[in-house]
Amino acid sequence: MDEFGLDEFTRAVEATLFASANPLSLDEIADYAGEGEVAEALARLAEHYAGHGIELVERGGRWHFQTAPDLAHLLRRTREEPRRLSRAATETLAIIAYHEPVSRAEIEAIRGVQISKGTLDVLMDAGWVRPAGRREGPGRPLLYATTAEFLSHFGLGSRRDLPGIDDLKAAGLLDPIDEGSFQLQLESEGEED
Amino acid sequence: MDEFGLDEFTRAVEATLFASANPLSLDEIADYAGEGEVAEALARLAEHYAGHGIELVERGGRWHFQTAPDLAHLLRRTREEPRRLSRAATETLAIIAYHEPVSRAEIEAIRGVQISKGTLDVLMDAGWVRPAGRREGPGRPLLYATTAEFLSHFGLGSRRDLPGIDDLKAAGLLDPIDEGSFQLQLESEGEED
Amino acid sequence: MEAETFELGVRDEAELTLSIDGWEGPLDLLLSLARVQKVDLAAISILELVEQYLAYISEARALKLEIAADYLVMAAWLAYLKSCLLLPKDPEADPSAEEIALRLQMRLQRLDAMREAGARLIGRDRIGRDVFVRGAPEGLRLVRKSAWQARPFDLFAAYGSVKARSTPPLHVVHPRSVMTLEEALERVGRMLGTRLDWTLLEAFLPLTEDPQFRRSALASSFVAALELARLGRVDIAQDEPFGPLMVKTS
Repeated sequence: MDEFGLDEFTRAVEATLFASANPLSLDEIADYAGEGEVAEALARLAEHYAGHGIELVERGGRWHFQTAPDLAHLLRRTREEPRRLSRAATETLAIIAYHEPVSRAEIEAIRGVQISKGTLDVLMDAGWVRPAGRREGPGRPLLYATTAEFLSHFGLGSRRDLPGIDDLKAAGLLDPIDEGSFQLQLESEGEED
Repeated sequence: MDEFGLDEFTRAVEATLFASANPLSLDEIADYAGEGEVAEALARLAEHYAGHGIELVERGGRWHFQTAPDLAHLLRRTREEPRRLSRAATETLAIIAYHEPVSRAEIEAIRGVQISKGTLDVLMDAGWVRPAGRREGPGRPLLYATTAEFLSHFGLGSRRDLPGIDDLKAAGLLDPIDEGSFQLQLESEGEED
Repeated sequence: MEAETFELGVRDEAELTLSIDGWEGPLDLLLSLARVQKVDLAAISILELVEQYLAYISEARALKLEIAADYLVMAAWLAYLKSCLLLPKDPEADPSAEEIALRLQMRLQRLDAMREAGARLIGRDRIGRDVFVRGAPEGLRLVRKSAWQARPFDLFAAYGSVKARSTPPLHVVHPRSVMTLEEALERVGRMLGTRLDWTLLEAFLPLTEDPQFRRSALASSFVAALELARLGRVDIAQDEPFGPLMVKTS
């Protein structure tokens, strides 16, 4: 049928169903499409659209077009965009990893800087940090710890594989750092992506 | 192609366009439909739908499905226009479309009367006209231009498809308006509102 | 709308006069009058058009109709244009009357072109009137998710940085070769027991190759000599500023 185009009446039924805001009964279709065998036109259309990205379906005597069910996932698409972790988030993650379980106040005490709410959200969004209960004591502060995903992302078998203070010292990572130049370096790395 | 069904990517493009509430650009289609040659898929679909009750059209670089124009008589419920434009609004829309970007003073110079406040509002509310920055120069007047929605609403592939635009251009009727050279004292009309 | 304008234009003058409020300004009226004259605006006679306009306005005035100021301004301007067109050419005039007439004609053409373009635009196959988009689109949603990236090195470097920042600074003073004041007092006091006469202060210093120790010893010995002088055990003499310091037992 396709190769020869659709007949006029089938075209009219197709357009009617497409433009309608609601599924239509045979009678309603006939109201729009005019003279013709609605049921036959629907059968032709259903056959025609088989294997397409859309299909003609009947629900309770009413007809409408819908996206093919196997393609429904396209309608809500998730796209991942690579983003480099900020310095604040990286430091916070490191503190959690070395000191877990650790409260927000403790993280701030170690960093010497307050952390914004967004920082922990980012780390949890990344799947690297999880809430780990509350510490019994004044204020019952929420505690944070790293996840299994954290270990696998950073290629660590366990938290014991984190380099110790001595290792960091040997690698020159504990030398007093010129904060300014370190920041510049991090920022320029950030521009790469 | 039809008899053998559509390939998976073309199906995905078809489903994406059907599901979308708005015309989509090639990039937007690619966001949803995934890996593939979007332009080729669109060409296949356009060919496939030729002669159908619905057709695939490009308007200002964005694609959508719509019913075939020859079926308008079936689908039009009332004789009422979706948005009945006043003569002033119609002329103003035409001036913006053919001259864009154009300032309010230039529109007024062509029409020979002041635009009442509501005229541009109606066109912007319809989504057909948008502010398009300011012209550098005395008074830095605000400029107006048409939108992608304008093109799709009026079935224009691009501004080049505006009826008779080439002839008007050739006749010099779309040249920039030299307001100063024609002192008709029409500015005095500005006192009206 | 185009038809309406044209229709108004071809009505007899009495009727035209009565509908003065129907015009969208003088240019609109002029265009309608021009439309009666000829279909091709490029070929209209401006002089004839001017006369029609003036006749129209004077008739309206005769009927004592209220005429908006801008119509009268246009009438005055057109009367002036008419006189320029009829009078012998003034070679000094810039722009010339013909040029002004041409501009008026161009202006009418511009308005007419846009009026027609508007009508053609409105008559196209429009969405919601002639063509229809899908009535019930499922809608699309694109959820953007951040794929956070950090390398192990970034993590360790960050911890190192935190540690380096937060570890309390420890100040270590390296041992330096010095002669304390006590040592100098003891040494100078002891040596004074054997030397009675005026002696150069430097003579009290120990032999050393270390310039730092020598400076320290000199400073301490000087202060020790001052202390001993205060106790009345020595006299100190200097002949001139920055001259050699001499010490002797009191």
